[in-house]
Amino acid sequence: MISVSGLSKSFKMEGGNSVLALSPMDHHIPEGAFVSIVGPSGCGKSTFLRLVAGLEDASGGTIDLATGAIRRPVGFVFQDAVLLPWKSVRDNIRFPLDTSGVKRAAGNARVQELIDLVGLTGFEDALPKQLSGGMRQRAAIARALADDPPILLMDEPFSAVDLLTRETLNDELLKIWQQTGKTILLVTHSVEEAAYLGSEIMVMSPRPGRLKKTYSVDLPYPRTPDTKALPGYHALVSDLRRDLRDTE
Amino acid sequence: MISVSGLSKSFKMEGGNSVLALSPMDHHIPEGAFVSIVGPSGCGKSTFLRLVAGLEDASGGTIDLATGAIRRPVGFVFQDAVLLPWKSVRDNIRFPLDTSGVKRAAGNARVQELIDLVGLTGFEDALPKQLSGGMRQRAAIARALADDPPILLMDEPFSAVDLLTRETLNDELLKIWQQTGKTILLVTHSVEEAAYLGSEIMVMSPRPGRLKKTYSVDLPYPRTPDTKALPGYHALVSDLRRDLRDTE
Amino acid sequence: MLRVLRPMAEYGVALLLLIAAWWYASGPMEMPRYLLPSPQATMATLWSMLLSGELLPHLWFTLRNILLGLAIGAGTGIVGAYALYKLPRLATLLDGPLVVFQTAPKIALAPLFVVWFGLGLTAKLVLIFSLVFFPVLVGALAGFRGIDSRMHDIAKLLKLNPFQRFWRIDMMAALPGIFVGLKIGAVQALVGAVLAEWISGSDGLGYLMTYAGATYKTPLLFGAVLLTSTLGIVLHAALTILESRLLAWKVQDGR
Amino acid sequence: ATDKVTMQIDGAAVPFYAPLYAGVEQGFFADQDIEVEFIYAGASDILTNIAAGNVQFGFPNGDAVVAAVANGLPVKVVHTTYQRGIGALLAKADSGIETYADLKGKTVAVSSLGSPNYLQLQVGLKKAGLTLDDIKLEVVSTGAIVQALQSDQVDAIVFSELRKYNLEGAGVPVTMILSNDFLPSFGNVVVTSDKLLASDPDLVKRFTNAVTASYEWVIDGHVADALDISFEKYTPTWIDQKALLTTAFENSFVASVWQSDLTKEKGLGAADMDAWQANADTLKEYGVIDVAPKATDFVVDPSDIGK
Amino acid sequence: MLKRGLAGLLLITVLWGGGVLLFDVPEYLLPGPLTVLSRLAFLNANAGLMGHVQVTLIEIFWGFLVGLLAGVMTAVVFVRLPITERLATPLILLLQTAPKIAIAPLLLLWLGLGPAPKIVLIAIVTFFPVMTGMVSGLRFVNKSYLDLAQVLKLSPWQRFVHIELPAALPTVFAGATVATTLAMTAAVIGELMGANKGLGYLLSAGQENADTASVIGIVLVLSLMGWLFYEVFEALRRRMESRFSDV
Ligand SMILES: Nc1ncnc2c1ncn2[C@@H]1O[C@H](COP(=O)(O)OP(=O)(O)OP(=O)(O)O)[C@@H](O)[C@H]1O
Ligand SMILES: Nc1ncnc2c1ncn2[C@@H]1O[C@H](COP(=O)(O)OP(=O)(O)OP(=O)(O)O)[C@@H](O)[C@H]1O
Ligand SMILES: [Mg+2]
Ligand SMILES: [Mg+2]
Repeated sequence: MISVSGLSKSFKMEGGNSVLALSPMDHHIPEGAFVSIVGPSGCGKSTFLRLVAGLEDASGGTIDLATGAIRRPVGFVFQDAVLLPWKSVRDNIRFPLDTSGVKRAAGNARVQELIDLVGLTGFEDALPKQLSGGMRQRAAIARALADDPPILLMDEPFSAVDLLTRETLNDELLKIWQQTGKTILLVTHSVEEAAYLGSEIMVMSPRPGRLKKTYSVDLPYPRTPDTKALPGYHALVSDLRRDLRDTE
Repeated sequence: MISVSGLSKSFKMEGGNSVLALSPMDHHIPEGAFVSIVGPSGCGKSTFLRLVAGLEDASGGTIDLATGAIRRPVGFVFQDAVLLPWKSVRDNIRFPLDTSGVKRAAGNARVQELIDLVGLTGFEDALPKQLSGGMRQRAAIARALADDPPILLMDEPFSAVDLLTRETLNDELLKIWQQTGKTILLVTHSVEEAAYLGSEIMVMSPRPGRLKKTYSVDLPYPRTPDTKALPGYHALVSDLRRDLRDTE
Repeated sequence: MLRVLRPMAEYGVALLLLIAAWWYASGPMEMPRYLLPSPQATMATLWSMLLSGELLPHLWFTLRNILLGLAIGAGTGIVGAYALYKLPRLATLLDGPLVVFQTAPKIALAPLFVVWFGLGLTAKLVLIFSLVFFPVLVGALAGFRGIDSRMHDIAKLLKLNPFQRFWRIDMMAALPGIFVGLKIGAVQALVGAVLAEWISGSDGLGYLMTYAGATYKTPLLFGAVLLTSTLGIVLHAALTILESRLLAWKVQDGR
Repeated sequence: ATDKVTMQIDGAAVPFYAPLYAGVEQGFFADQDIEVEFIYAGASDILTNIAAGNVQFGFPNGDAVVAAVANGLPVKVVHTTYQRGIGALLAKADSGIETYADLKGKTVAVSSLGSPNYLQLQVGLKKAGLTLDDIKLEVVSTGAIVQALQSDQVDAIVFSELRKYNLEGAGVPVTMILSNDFLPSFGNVVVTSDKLLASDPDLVKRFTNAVTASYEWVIDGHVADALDISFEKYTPTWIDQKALLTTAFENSFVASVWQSDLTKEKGLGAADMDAWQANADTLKEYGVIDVAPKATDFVVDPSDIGK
Repeated sequence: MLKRGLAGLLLITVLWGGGVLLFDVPEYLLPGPLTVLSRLAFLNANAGLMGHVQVTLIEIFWGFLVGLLAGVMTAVVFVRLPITERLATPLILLLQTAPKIAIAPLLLLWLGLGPAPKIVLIAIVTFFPVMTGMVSGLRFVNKSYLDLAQVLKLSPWQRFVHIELPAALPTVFAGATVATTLAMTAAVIGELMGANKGLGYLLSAGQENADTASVIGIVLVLSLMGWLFYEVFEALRRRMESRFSDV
């Protein structure tokens, strides 16, 4: 459960005036929800995720994650990968495990599984600078999944990834979500992806960034490529498209 | 005109063995073409663009840009923005002008025009770190356009940008292209975008990266949202999709 | 303004604390005067020298040498680092001699510098230069070598000429490293200036120290040491302020 | 039991201290149940270290001691080893400088404006009817002052007369005017702290006995032996200058530095209180020190130790 | 590594020897390489050069180690608690700029006559460059990496080892490289202020004798020692950097 009340964030700019990146927002995300977040560039999506992860201090309001005493409540896929340049792909992915005391042997199996999942087999020992943009992003996704956090925050995880990989990863993510009951927040610019994945969709709008609308998606699970043939899916996609078109 | 013959590139990896990022490729891109490049992640798209721009040395083969004595034949939009972190948005966009001796006043007007075009009005004085991911990419697009190079190389320029902005920028790019007759090479993961924009489409495939197929697109210009209703467009999109699905 | 004033106030507080500890050691703790004069005596000595007009010429002499030496050393250090960075061949050849030249203890060579370069300003500047050059070189080299390769892509794409590339990209990107070198270099310049005056001449804070040391004028000795350190602190603070100005884009918000 | 003490010597290990080295090797210190270790530093550091209790004995020059005492350092001279000063004006023989009067218009170097040599220069000039304004004064540190004369950067230096032998060894004939001739002072003397003298006069006494015995042995025809001991263990780099050093020892040290009329009467290290007082008064007169200490307050004749 | 350095050194030596011959430089100003070498051989045979080298090396090793660790740790504290930096900086600069010879009697008073004051002196001078490099490295760590650290709720120690240290390595090594060279000077100063062993002691004996060949010879030995230290450090840096290089 993620409970957000009165949450706002403004950034100081040069010269003293400030930008309101997120105007006060109240929202409640039930445990186990899969929330897709869409909205135009600069509307505060990343800021919202970073606030939830505790990476920014809120200018106002509160967030309650209700994850109890878990050390790492959230996993985060950053918008720009953020791999440690001095570690190989394998070591980057294993990093969350290494730093929480998981045994090497146990970790290795898990890491190899993830590497295969994101299609980086053969690049285990490559350094981040030796990867393509999409490969870096996939490594970052694998890292976020490594230690199985109850909440997963993903900031445009698939934007640099090709169609096929994207679809595969979409389905994998759905499977993981259904198996584990994680709460997932995923930012995307693709309304199709938002509709296909989300149990709920947050539409945000800019200047100042705020929550414009939320959809509860009642497309059935498990979702499969067949879902995309459902009329409800198409209706939702065109609703979302319209929401994004009229920026007031 | 970009003439590529026998072009290949391999990267050395730790331990001495090397990755063939691009296996020998022959291709001829006529002057004034708009080439969309699609292909799975890691298939060598970025590498190809970087070779064309002269940012990497080829392992074999040659590239001939035939731009004569022009000092800066290519503009480049990098996959991950790459703004100078110490310069404001305005100064970043003006950088190509400043370094080619354009007068401040003349430059200013041009720069403001570009800032408006990419929708960064109001953020002229912000530093890169104060921008959202999409805003950074838009600033990078504006910079590449600033000094009006005859060849424009764009590596997933719109991947971090929302739907609406993306469509606007697509149309702007088409307009610029038609008005100036630039040669444009654009990498994208969206087959719709590839089909909508390109006069020609290169489909690449991985392991090792190579040119799998080229399409000559005969959809009429100027392209407008109506183009997306043409049967030819849909046929092309599904062809491309199929090409990308069967990795051999 | 406040951003500048606050650190200055804190530096001031630190100095006051230091002087308080000093006062305690020389007063209540009764450290003998020839080991540690009281701050009052030290200040009184400085004050009377200031009033008699003796102090400022010494202070200025040292300060001028420091600034001159620092400027020359830093300039050549940065340019040298850039040359080594751009010409790796040169770097491989010059690495050894440079380090050997640098590790040669200047205190041992200082008397020879006097013999080689005469009794005037040259020998002093050579000494300061020899101390400043290397830290700046090494710091700048680390800075240049650490430049994000994507910055080079931009330079290459825009076909920047070497001059533009140096000023507009490489210098900016290497600034953190350069400042590391400059801060160490500034301290070294100070040490060098004092050492030079120690070896020859009858001007400057270093000279005052030798004179005071030889004649057991410990208040003057400590006064001169204190002034030297104050110069060091001012120099360091100026560099820090400059650094935070020039590197504002790099310093993280909220840290 | 044997007392372990440290003696800090002015400058560096040089053969001029051969009698002390010989004293150790010949067992004169052991005879007194003393085991001594020598370390080196500048005169003012030595005196500070003695006052602070870092070392038990020091071997600085006499003027430094007077200045230290005048500035309140609790130290005492317990053995006036060098009966006279060894400061001297040195100039190249071909410079035409024969007397202080010849210095007019010349460049003269001293090692510090706080040094006794500077004072000697002033007094010498005054006696010749000149002032500091008539010459060009340079300050050059110990490590460079001889080379500065050698390379003609300066015309003359006021420094230790012992450098005459260095210069002549390097083939540079020099003229020399001894400062002691017009200004009484003292070269190296044994110094200890007030505290040690009060708390363990016996140790101090034994130490001075050992020093006296060492110097006596050298004076009694063992210059060459002492130098050999020094070369062997303490100052090997000087071995090629043995001839010069022997001359220096015989002509200066044995002849007139270590011995005087007074020592013939009272033994080596005897304190000429009047000379000490004259020295202190002159230092005061020329403003090197603010108050002239009383010689009897800080100089002790070895024969009076413990009395 | 060593080979190319030697090539450069050989070049300098030839220039030096040639210059001395060509301009007929008198020996008291600048003796030629051969004179210096034979003087060193003499020192080795008669003055136990190696023993002095060993004494100095050991002092440098310990002093450098202490200075390095202190510098790194202080930097961490400074960056975590910026106020400590501003409070301690004046004291640190005082220690750095106060002529070591002026504080020597105090050091002897507190630490005795043995190697301790020399080691402390070396530690003092090596401390500053290392600290400065580390502070800069830490301060300019890419913000994204710190975000990652926070998401992974790394302990301060984990954050230091896995993120801050690797990110700060280039500037720390720059500082440490400078520190190796400063350590040489400090060792000499330490031995000048009261010793009867070590290269500084030999050096002062040479100066006293106006023995330029000895002075230059000993300076050369010290430089070569410094160069060795430097090469060890460079090798380390290269190894670390190839693992930790940014982007
Ligand atoms: N560190 C910062 N300092 C100042 N302003 C900031 C900072 N980070 C974000 N902003 C501003 O906050 C607003 C929202 O940014 P945010 O990154 O949340 O957008 P976004 O919705 O993620 O956009 P995108 O889709 O382009 O990534 C933007 O106007 C941006 O300029
Ligand atoms: N600097 C490098 N060193 C080593 N290998 C590299 C380097 N740059 C790219 N590669 C390798 O070359 C191959 C092609 O990379 P490239 O960046 O061209 O892919 P891409 O088609 O742009 O992929 P994406 O869509 O993910 O950006 C990849 O396997 C990558 O690992
Ligand atoms: Mg974002
Ligand atoms: Mg790419």
